[in-house]
Order: sequence, then structure tokens, then C-alpha cells
Amino acid sequence: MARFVMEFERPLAELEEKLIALKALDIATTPELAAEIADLEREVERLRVTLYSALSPWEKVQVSRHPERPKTDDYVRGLFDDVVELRGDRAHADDQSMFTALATLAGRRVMVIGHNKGHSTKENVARNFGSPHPEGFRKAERAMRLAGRFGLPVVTFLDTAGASPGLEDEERGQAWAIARCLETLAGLPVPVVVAGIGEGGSGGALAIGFGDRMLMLEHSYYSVISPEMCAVILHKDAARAPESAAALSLTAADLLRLGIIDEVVPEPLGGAHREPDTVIAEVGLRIAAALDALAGDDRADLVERRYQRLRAIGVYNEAG
Amino acid sequence: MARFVMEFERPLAELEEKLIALKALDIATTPELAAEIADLEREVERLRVTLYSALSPWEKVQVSRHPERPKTDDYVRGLFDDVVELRGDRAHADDQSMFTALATLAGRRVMVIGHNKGHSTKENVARNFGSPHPEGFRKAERAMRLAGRFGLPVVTFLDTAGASPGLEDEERGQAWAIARCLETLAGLPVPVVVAGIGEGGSGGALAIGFGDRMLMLEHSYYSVISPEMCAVILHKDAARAPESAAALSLTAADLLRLGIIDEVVPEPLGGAHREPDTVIAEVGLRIAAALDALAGDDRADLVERRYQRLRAIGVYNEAG
Amino acid sequence: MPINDWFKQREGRRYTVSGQGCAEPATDGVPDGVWRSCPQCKGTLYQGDVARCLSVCPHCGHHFELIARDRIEALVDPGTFAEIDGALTSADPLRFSAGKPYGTSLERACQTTGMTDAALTGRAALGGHPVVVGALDFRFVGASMGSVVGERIARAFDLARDERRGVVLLVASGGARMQEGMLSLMQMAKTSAAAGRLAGAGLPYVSVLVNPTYGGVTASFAVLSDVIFAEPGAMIGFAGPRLVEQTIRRSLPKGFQSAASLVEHGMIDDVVPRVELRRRVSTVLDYLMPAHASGADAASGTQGGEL
Amino acid sequence: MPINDWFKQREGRRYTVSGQGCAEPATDGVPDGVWRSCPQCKGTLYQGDVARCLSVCPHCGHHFELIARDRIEALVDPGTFAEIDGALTSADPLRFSAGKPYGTSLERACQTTGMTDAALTGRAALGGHPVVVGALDFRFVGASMGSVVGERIARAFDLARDERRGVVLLVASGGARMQEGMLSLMQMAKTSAAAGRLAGAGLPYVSVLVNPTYGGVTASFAVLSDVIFAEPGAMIGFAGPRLVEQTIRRSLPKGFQSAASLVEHGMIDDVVPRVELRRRVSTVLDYLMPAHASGADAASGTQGGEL
Ligand SMILES: [Zn+2]
Ligand SMILES: [Zn+2]
Repeated sequence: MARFVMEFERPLAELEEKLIALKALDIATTPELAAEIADLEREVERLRVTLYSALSPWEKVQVSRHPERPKTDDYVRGLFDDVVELRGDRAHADDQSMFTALATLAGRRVMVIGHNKGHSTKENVARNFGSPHPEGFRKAERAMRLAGRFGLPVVTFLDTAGASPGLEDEERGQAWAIARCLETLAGLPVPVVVAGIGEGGSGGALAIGFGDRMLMLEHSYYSVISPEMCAVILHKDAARAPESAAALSLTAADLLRLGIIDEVVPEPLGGAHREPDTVIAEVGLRIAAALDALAGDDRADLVERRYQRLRAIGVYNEAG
Repeated sequence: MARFVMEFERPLAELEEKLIALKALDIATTPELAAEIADLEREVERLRVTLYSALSPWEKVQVSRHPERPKTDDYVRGLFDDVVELRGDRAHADDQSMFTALATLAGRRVMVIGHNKGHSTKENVARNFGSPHPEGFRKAERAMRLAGRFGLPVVTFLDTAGASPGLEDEERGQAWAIARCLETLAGLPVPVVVAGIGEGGSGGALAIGFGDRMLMLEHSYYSVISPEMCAVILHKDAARAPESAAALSLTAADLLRLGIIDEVVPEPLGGAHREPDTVIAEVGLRIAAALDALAGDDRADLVERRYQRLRAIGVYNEAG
Repeated sequence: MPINDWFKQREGRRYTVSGQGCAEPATDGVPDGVWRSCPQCKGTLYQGDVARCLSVCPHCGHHFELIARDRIEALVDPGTFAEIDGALTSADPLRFSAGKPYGTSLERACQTTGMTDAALTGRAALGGHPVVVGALDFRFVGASMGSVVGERIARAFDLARDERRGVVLLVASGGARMQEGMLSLMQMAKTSAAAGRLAGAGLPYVSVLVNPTYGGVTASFAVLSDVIFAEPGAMIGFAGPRLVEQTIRRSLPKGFQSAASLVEHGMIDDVVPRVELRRRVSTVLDYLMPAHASGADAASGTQGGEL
Repeated sequence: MPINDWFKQREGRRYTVSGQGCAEPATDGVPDGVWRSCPQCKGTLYQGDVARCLSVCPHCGHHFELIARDRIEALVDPGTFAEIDGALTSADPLRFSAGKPYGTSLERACQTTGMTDAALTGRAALGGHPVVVGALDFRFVGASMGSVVGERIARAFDLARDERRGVVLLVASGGARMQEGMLSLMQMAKTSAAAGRLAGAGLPYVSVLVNPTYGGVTASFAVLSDVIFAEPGAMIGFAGPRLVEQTIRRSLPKGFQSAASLVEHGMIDDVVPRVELRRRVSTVLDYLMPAHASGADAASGTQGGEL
């Protein structure tokens, strides 16, 4: 399968194709070819570094949406043992866009909750492209409550463009389902570790997207609104999304600076999909460290500290 | 509107019609008519007493289903002030077959929860003839939890043929919704007073149908299964419901004897629909007395005592 | 009261909560004043009549928009509202300049509304119950929730918890305030957490959703109340109707996201005309306020002498 | 374990819980024995092969009915099951004689099953965890819940709460036992209350629904568990399919009330083949059992010396 090419990668992809074409020629008949290939190889390498080492916010958004980027279930498969998936909201449906499971990370028993995009079109349809319906949030809330009752730390993986905005999603109380997740997560008497691994779209991400330790992959994003929709609102033109992406301060680096997240997990040149195993292992290490750091804390303290952390978020002036 | 005539009332209804016809004749032209009318009036009165003072279980079931029998909302209208109806399960729909409201009984603030049959065909369609869908039980559970959180005693009115047995009711988890009601009601840290006012059909009635003080109108019933369905299972013949009704021990008197309920509220000759105001007032008096008796109790004691009450229900042998 | 005495006294009482009604419109002897037209019945109305009816059309019942302060004054016991946290003002933490600069929007909103941000909160009494009350004003940047709105709402819940008050919020909003980026989104978590702590303290919270209530505000504190009412005609949802229409690629059913349809879908308790609101909310508080929290000095705080 | 060491050790581990598998069917050298035919694949099976696979067809995976004791023995740690409350027997409190006299049904059920009523309960260890385990046997009056079943289930929960054990129930039932009238119906409330108290004590409860589970048992303790599994092919619901069909006056969709459709409708966590059940439930208990409750002496009770 040819690698999916993001818009901003095209110049590089063209050079790479040219290089492949050159290499296919008969070097015996064209002796000057060797030098040409060497030149082009240097050129490709230079462009690769240039392109990827200073991704713009909009480019990062594209990387975060890369179809080959590791998904929640790749992390689960790569990191956890003794996985018991829990399914269903006990009222309407099992929403496969939200994954919930009892799982063990190197001996640490936790509850995993994550938005779950698919690896194929078929999987994506079944999982609504990772955009939960109300029953997905109710399933997540059920998992949270179970974790809270049995003292299991919660590990969440964020990877959604946002909550599903369909007619029936509205009719079944999308807002109500998200709000209940927020209230439940805030009051959970167990450690909560959040890992942003791809898209972090608005309320649908936030529903499982805050806690006691928050980490994000370097090229993942977390935003109040999608850059495209922001551009439509501001300029009536979705094509101006790159501007909006920059204005929204949605990158991991931005959010670290704003004090909303705690750490940025670096990605290999080109993005997590270039070396998924390395990235998955690194995220596993960071989550394990966060769990260990939070393990000894008193539960009431934990909830109070989480509340104070939330209360401290916001920038305003207070006169007099 | 002509009074609805129950099957077993027909002989009486025929005599009454005959009496009306006689009275319409010209007494001047037929002097012997006066004596005939007086005779018939005595006959009607004797039959009335005979018929109604020893109703069979199956006849009581018919009285309990009488379309003019006072419904939950008649009790609410007749007994309570400052009624604030609460609606909806916050997930799917507002089920009008289940009525929930904050309400005040002669100064006593309570949560009212009741199956709600309609007074007309239109109302009955809107209320599914008093048979709740899963969302009705979830609405009741929400009302219970609210009452529990704010220390409001719960008063329930039972009047349902049973939970709705439709395809979508099954798909939305009818059993799950009922079970959660049972668990919630059992653990509620407030007094629970139950009034059986009409039909008490199976799990759909039980979901709001047990508590700390249970009273039933004389001709209401409460049963593990409808007499008709029982007859179909036993004899493949719904027409043998009268036998089943007798076998099932489903009358208020039976249940008082079995220790399942605490008191039987007498009905006027012919049934509650003959003098609804009297019956409603009497039920109000009994509920108020029960609330007052339970008002001072410690909440943990209340829950423990309710559990012990449930644990004591059941008849079995224990050898050795 | 012995129940038998009460039965005797009962004569003539109403079983359900009724409204206070509004004065008859003055159709003759028209004084000089402002006239406005009703978008629902197309009638031409004397502004004075509309105002006397809490900005409800006396002919058809259409609910005109109300500014936050008027909403609060119409709801709470007269003269008991005392604003808190008025000194908070929005910063521009992201220097958000895509489109119209955020600073400019804020300045204009302050000038046109006389408010310091979209939420107005304060202590008050309601039916004699001590409450913290708040209202969002759609004129102020679409009543969107940024840091100041989030902070005022969270402080409202915290204050109520500290002083054993109920909370009553009149909510309108376009959603989270995108000009403050993730700082805005996190206000959803902050306000939801605060609402949860109030609930944990056994204190009641009633919300009233007015037209329009959408996005991150609906999906957070607005619906975490014990009882949810809505004004007639209010449109309420998470995703806006245009986005939903684009998603499903067909036109929306009639009444979609209307207050009345939300009652049918089980999401809110009732649609309450503005003129009945005070009575209804006050009755709810009669039930849900802990007995020891309510008293004659409902409007005064326990901290310092501030009203 | 330091996570880096663990990463190294990880090679070759499976990410999800796998089954124990069952022995290969003995197709050659047929010894004398009983043959049975599979209703699903129509194959003719050697009884010994079926038994070796926990009464699952080795060809198509069809799950044959299992008697309660065999279900329990197949689930718990070998040799740890010790029955409790075996001395309870059903009375005939209503002298129920419509149709076949209840007393006669009970007698026959006792004779054919060797059980004293439809529920079998006891202490056991499961994956080393102390549990109270129970199973309902459909052969005994359709595994209906009367006073004895209700009492055994309630005592199972109470015992688990007293001794800090988890509860695992293998549920099948036709519903409440109508021959005991309201005494039966009230067992729904009793068992639900008992399940709620176990939950309140922070102890886990796992239920496994097998074919068929209906009526008052589904609508009470069976689904009040923290995790709900079902056997492949199990039919589960409140109202029976015939009643539903009569109600809606059209034929039922394919798979209606099947275990697989209940997963899709969000009602149960998973369909688990019998051969994987022990491993799966034991793993759930690894997560949910309070650390101090599990130990080596899982099978022994704390009250007296009774196992
Ligand atoms: Zn008008
Ligand atoms: Zn087979």
C-alpha cells in the first residue's frame, strides 16, 4: 500500500518518486547517474528535515489525522495485557467509537477509555470515524463509575474530531451525555491520566479529556473548535483553516505553554505513523510513570487537587 | 355517558334498565305499577349488595380495571398542592405512562411516582394504557434518586397492567430499566409509601411497588402474572382467567394475609369509581398517616428495616 | 396541619402551579412611546405593554429576548439581587486576531451592553430562599463561555456551596468562546466540576434554558441541574441546526431542537412561560432547599457584610 | 516491574484474553458410548467429545444445555465448590392447584434433577479469589424464581458481603414462579436489594446469562452485575418472543433477543464461549476484587470451619 501523502508533503513525495525512477535506470549505460542519485538523496533528506522539523499548526493537524497514525486500539494492543473489553451503555447501544476496557499496563491494573478510530473504511464506518454518539459517552461514564467504585486508575486516549453531530445524536441528548461525563470525571476518586494521541476535537474530546496528568503527542492537537469550522465562522471560507489553526493555540506545545497539559511526547521525524512501535512504547512509559507518581495519593486529595487544577484554568483580569 | 358495565354486573344492569323503563310508564293508567316498581327496587338493591359484597378475585380484577376508576392523576389532583411535574429520562423520551412530580400532601412535601392510565382513548394512547416503556422506569429512577438526595419521602401509586412488552421496549432494555428501579428503591434513604389503587401487574408494578408502608384499595390487585396469561400457560385458554385469578392470591385481602401489604383501604359498594372523592380522601388520610409514622426514623435504620422486610418475604422449609 | 382540617380548607385551591399573569395591554389612550412589532403574530405592540409582561407579546405569547439583569430582576425577590465578581474582565490570552480582533469584539460588547462579560451573577433571595443567581446575555459575544464566564459560573457554585445557597441559572449561549481557544473549552470541565460539588453538598440547582442555548454550555453546567426548565420557543442543542443539516444531508424535522420537542425527548422537565417562572422556580426550591439553609436573611451572605 | 523490563518480556504475549481450548474430538477408534446429534450443524457427536468440551459441539460451537452443578464445576477452581443452603426446600404456600398441582411439579423436578430447587449456590474459589457462586438449572420448573431461589440468591449476596467475597452467578430462568404468586414477584425486589448491598460494600458481581433468561429474573438480580456476559446463542429478554410478536402484530427481526444482538444494543458486555468463561471471569475478578479480600484460603469461609 502506498503511504498516504499529506498536502504539505507533496514536494517531498515528488522528489522521492523521481529518486525511485532514477534508481530504476540502468546505471551501466549512464555513468553520471550515480552522482545525480547521490545529489537527489541529499536533497530529499534536507527537504525532509526542513519540512518536518518545523510543522505549522495546520500541518500538525494534518499529521494528527493521518490515516496510518496509531489508534487507541493500537496502543491497547501494544501496551496492555489481560484486556477485558466492556461494552454498551445499558440503555441504547454499544458505541464502537468509544473503547472501554479493563486492562493491565506492565502490572498496573487500570480502566482504559478511548476514542477509537478505525484502520479501514469498514472499521471507520462501524466506529463512526471516531466520533461518539451519546451512547458512547454514556458507555464512557459507565466505565468511569466502575473504575471509581473499584479503585482502578483511569487512562484515557483522545482521538476524535468531535462528538457526532447527527439528528439522532441531538435527539438522544448529546449535550446531556457529554455533561454527565464531565461531572463524573471531575469527581472520580481515582487517578486519571490523559493521553492525546491524535485529534482532540472540542467537547467530544473533553468528555474524557482532563485529569491529573495530561500528556500529548507532539503533533496531536486539542481545540475548542475545528480549524475548518472556525474559518467558516470567521471568514465563511474553510480554506482559511491554516490561519485558524494558528490562531487557536491548539498544538501540544501551545497547550503546555498555557498550562493545560503537563508534557509533550516527541514524535519521530514525519510523525508517529513513521515509527508507531517507538511512539506507542514511549507513551506507555509516560503513562506508567504518571500512574506510579499518582498511585500513593489520598483519594479525597486527588479529587480536590483535580478541582483546583481545573479552577486555575482561565486567563482574566480582576480589578480592584 | 352511560356507566361502563362490567361482565358480572350485567344481571344487575338489566334489572336497572327494566326499572327505568317501568318508571317511564304512566302510573295513572296502570295503578298496580307502583307496587311493581317498589318490588323491583328492593330486588335491585338486594342484588347489588349480593353482587358487590362478595366479589370474586376475578371480579375484583375487573373492578380494578374499570375505566372510570380514579387514576393516579385523579389522586394527585385531589390530594396534592404545589405540584411540579418532572418529566423525562434525560436520554430518550418523556414517558407519560409514568407520572413523577414534586407535590405536597397537606403540608407534607414528597415525591410522587405513579403509573398513569388515561381517562380517554386519546389519553390512553399517549400514556400507553399505563404500561411504561424503559424510559418510564428510568424517569421513575431519576425521581427516586432526586428524592433520596434531597430527603423527600416517596409516595407511589400502582396502576399498571404491566411493563410494555413491545419490540423496542425489549431493545431499549426493559429488564435493565426495571432492575435498576428495584435496586434504587431498595436503597432509598427516605420513607417510601406505596398505594395500590388499581392494577398491580407484575414487574412493571413492582418497579415502584414496594416500600416501608404498603396499602391497597380493597378491589385493586397485585400479581406476579395477569390471570389471563396464567390461564394461557396453564390451560392454553384465556377464558379460564377466573380460576387463575383465584389461584394467584392477588387480592388486597390475600396479600394482607401473606404479609406483603400492611393495610386494605375499603371501597364503597360497587367500587372506587362509585364515590371517587371519598376513596381519594381516604387514601390521602392513610398516606399522610403512614408518612407521619415514618417521618422521625433514622435513614440508615429505614433502609435496613426495608431490607429486612424484603428478606422476610418468602415461604419455604428449612430442614436440619 | 391535621389532614381533615386541610381537606376542608382545600376548597378552591389549584392542583398545579399557576402563573402570576400579566396586566391587560393598554389598547386605548395610547401615550407617546416606542412601538415594536411581534415576529410571531406580526402585531404592533406598545413597548410599555411588552415590558409590563416581561417582554412577552400580550397577544400571542412570543417571548422577546431579555437582557441578563432584567431576567434576574424578574425572577428573584424584589431588591435582593447583589452582583458578585463584577470586577472580572476578559483578557485576550491568545492575542486572537483571526477575523475581527477579539479585543475589539470585547470592547464593543462592553459598550453596547454595559456589562463586563456575558455572565451576570450574584446573591439573591428567591421565594425567601438564599440563592446564587446568574444569567447569560446573548448580546455579549453571543453569550459564549470564555474564562470570565467560566470563572463567574464556577465561583457562583463555589459561593453557594460555602454559604449553603441554592443556584439558579438563566442560560443562553452560542457555546464555548473560540477566541480563547482551549482555555474556553476547559471552562466546560471547570463549571461541570463546580456543579458536581454543589450537588455533592446536597444543595439544589435549577437551570432555565432560554433562546438560544448551544454547544459547550449546553454540554456542561447548563444541563447538570436537578430540574431543567426552558422558555417557550427556546432553541436548545449541542450542534447547531445548520451543522446537523449538513451532516444528515436532508432537511430537519419541524420543531427540531425546540424546547417543546426537548420535553418529548425527555431532556427537560417543562417549558415554562416567563410570567410563571418565578413561582415555579420558587416552588422547586421549597422542595429542594435543605430546611436549615433557608431563612429570613436569605439575601445576606455569611462572609463579611456584603449583601 | 520496571516498564522497560516488561517491554522486553512482552514478546509473544496476547493482548486479549484467550480461551483454554478444548481437546480434539476422538474421531477414530470409537468406543462404546452414547451418541447425540447437534441441533445446529446436524452432526452426530460422540457424547464423550461433547462432555470434554463442556457440552459444546466440537464442530460448530453450539452450546448444549448444562446442568447447574456442571456449570459451576466448569467455572470455579477444581474442588473448591461447597454448597450452601441446600436444606431449603419449596413449600406450596398458596396451595396452587390451577393446572398441574405445584406440589407435583416440585416433586417431579426434585426427582429428575436431584436438586432441591432451581438454584444451586455455594462458596468457591475462582482464579484464587474467594467467591460465592450460583447457577440456575432450567430443568427445575424452568429455573423459575420462587421463595427458595430468591432466598438462596439473597443469602448468596449476604454471605459474600459478610465474608468479603465476590459473587458470580450463572443465570437461566423462565421468570418468576407463578405458583407462588406475589411471594415470587417480591423475590425480584429482595434479590435486587441484596445485589445493591453487595455493590454498596465495594464487592464485585459478575453475571453470566445462559439460554434462556427471561422475565422477572432478567428484570432483577441477573442484570444488576458490574459485568454481564452471555453464552453464545443465549436468548435473553423481559417479555417472551411470542408475547412481543402478539403485541407488535408482525414477525420479529432475525436475532431478536439473542446474546449477540444484546451486545449491539448495549445491554451486555460480551458473548463468551463456555470454554473461555473461567479465564474471562477470573480476569474480571483480578480487576474488581478488593486487594485485601483475595488470598490463598479463598475457598474457606470466615464463619466456623465450614468450607
Ligand atoms: Zn405576538
Ligand atoms: Zn454442531
